[in-house]
Amino acid sequence: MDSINCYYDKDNARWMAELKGEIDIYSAAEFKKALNSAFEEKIDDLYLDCKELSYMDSTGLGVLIGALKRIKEQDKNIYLKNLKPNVMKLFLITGLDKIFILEG
Amino acid sequence: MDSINCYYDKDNARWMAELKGEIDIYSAAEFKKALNSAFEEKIDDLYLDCKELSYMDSTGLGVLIGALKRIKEQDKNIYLKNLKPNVMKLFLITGLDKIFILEG
Amino acid sequence: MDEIVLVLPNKPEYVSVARLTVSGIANRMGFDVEAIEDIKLALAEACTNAIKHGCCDEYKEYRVKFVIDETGLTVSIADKGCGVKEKDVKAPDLENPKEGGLGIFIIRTLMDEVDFEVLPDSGFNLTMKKYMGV
Amino acid sequence: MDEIVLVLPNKPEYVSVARLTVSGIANRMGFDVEAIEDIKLALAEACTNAIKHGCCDEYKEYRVKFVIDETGLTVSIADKGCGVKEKDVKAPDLENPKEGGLGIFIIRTLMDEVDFEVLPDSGFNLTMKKYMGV
Ligand SMILES: Nc1ncnc2c1ncn2[C@@H]1O[C@H](COP(=O)(O)OP(=O)(O)O)[C@@H](O)[C@H]1O
Ligand SMILES: Nc1ncnc2c1ncn2[C@@H]1O[C@H](COP(=O)(O)OP(=O)(O)O)[C@@H](O)[C@H]1O
Repeated sequence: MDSINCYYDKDNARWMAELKGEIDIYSAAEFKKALNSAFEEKIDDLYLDCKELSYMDSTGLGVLIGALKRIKEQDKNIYLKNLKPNVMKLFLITGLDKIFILEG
Repeated sequence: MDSINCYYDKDNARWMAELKGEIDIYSAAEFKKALNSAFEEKIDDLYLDCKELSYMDSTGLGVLIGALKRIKEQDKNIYLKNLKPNVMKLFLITGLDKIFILEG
Repeated sequence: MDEIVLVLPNKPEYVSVARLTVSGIANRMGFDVEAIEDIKLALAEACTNAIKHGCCDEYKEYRVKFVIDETGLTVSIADKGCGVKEKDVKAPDLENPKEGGLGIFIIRTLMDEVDFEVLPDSGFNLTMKKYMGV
Repeated sequence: MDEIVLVLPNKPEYVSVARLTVSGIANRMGFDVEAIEDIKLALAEACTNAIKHGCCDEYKEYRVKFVIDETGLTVSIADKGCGVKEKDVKAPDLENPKEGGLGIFIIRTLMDEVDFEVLPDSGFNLTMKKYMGV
């Protein structure tokens, strides 16, 4: 992953982040750390813009599932938008499009 | 190389071509064939637009040198424009920027 | 039939190199963009497993073999780890998603043929094939 | 120190695979765009030579080894051809350009260290290094 930019949007009471580059076994640790430190501060919905996310595999899904479990208890969810076809396909074949909320 | 498009510009009495993709040991043969068949039809100046040429190595230079030798006898030359930095560097380090005519 | 071999250190940072190498091969063979993405992902899952499960301390590398012929691209990923028991490789429970357990399922979904064998003292050997032109 | 090995068939169509692989490695190491282009070109020249000169019929492959450490990237290209006599490897005559003879000159210009050895019955082995952070 090239970088992750996570900030809290007070007006809408949600975490926002843009994912860039690739999330694989190498970069997943950084992704996990970013989400963990956000949810340590405050548990709330998370909106991820994946417009510039060119690649993700099961290591990225693992981080997302772990994060979702943590916030589900408080009825929060993870929203993903602007997925590239290959990333969208990963959610579809694993059935995780029914667990996360995919937009566009 | 993805493709080479070679046509004769009658008004200006010159061959024109756009180079695309990569010229290496695999694609150089196609490049050579295109230039040969042009010069078989008519010996004249050749203008190459390299805007979309992302890579070239000594195999491409070899083809250009061979072609130049053939048309030099009749005082024609090869002009190249819009070279990407890596392709420009190849001409500079080999001194071939002084043999071919590089524009921009 | 052509064969290409790539030997990589058992380290997360080089899985992206395997992805680039296989993209180049699949692209050269004429696979379309979607198929190339499928193959890249399947290979990355297998490399991830070789690193996560196949890495006994003594063995510092794993090997990827690409076999190219008219019928398609066959990729084998072999580590020298401790192997695995067949029964440990199960389908994920999609009703109760867990952090892990999706890799082999993804590979099976994306590739046309998948096979694995565990050889005594030679670790896990996963072979997968994508057909050409179907 | 990490080591990556790529074994390729003696065929022109796979030189692009070597370029992609080394781009991935050099990019992961943090080389800048110009250095990555230099390394790609130098490697392609060496692979081209392995195919053109190092290909006796019996030997159908050549081997590229990448060694990564803090000082930089070292790439060795070894074929199993008939080798070459040192005196045959000369600087090109730039006043009288010829179709060939530029490959090794280009490699020497782009890389920080270049060395080659000819071993009896093991062909040509060219080693080149690009320093990190200079
Ligand atoms: N290279 C390997 N070496 C040993 N065991 C492996 C290997 N690849 C997969 N496995 C086994 O198969 C199981 C399922 O793998 P996978 O579906 O990728 O999920 P995960 O790796 O997240 O557990 C692993 O938990 C492991 O027990
Ligand atoms: N892998 C190799 N095996 C045998 N000879 C080689 C090899 N690489 C280079 N040479 C020798 O070095 C010479 C110079 O190589 P180079 O500068 O790349 O120019 P070219 O390949 O166009 O002749 C070659 O002509 C050949 O005699």
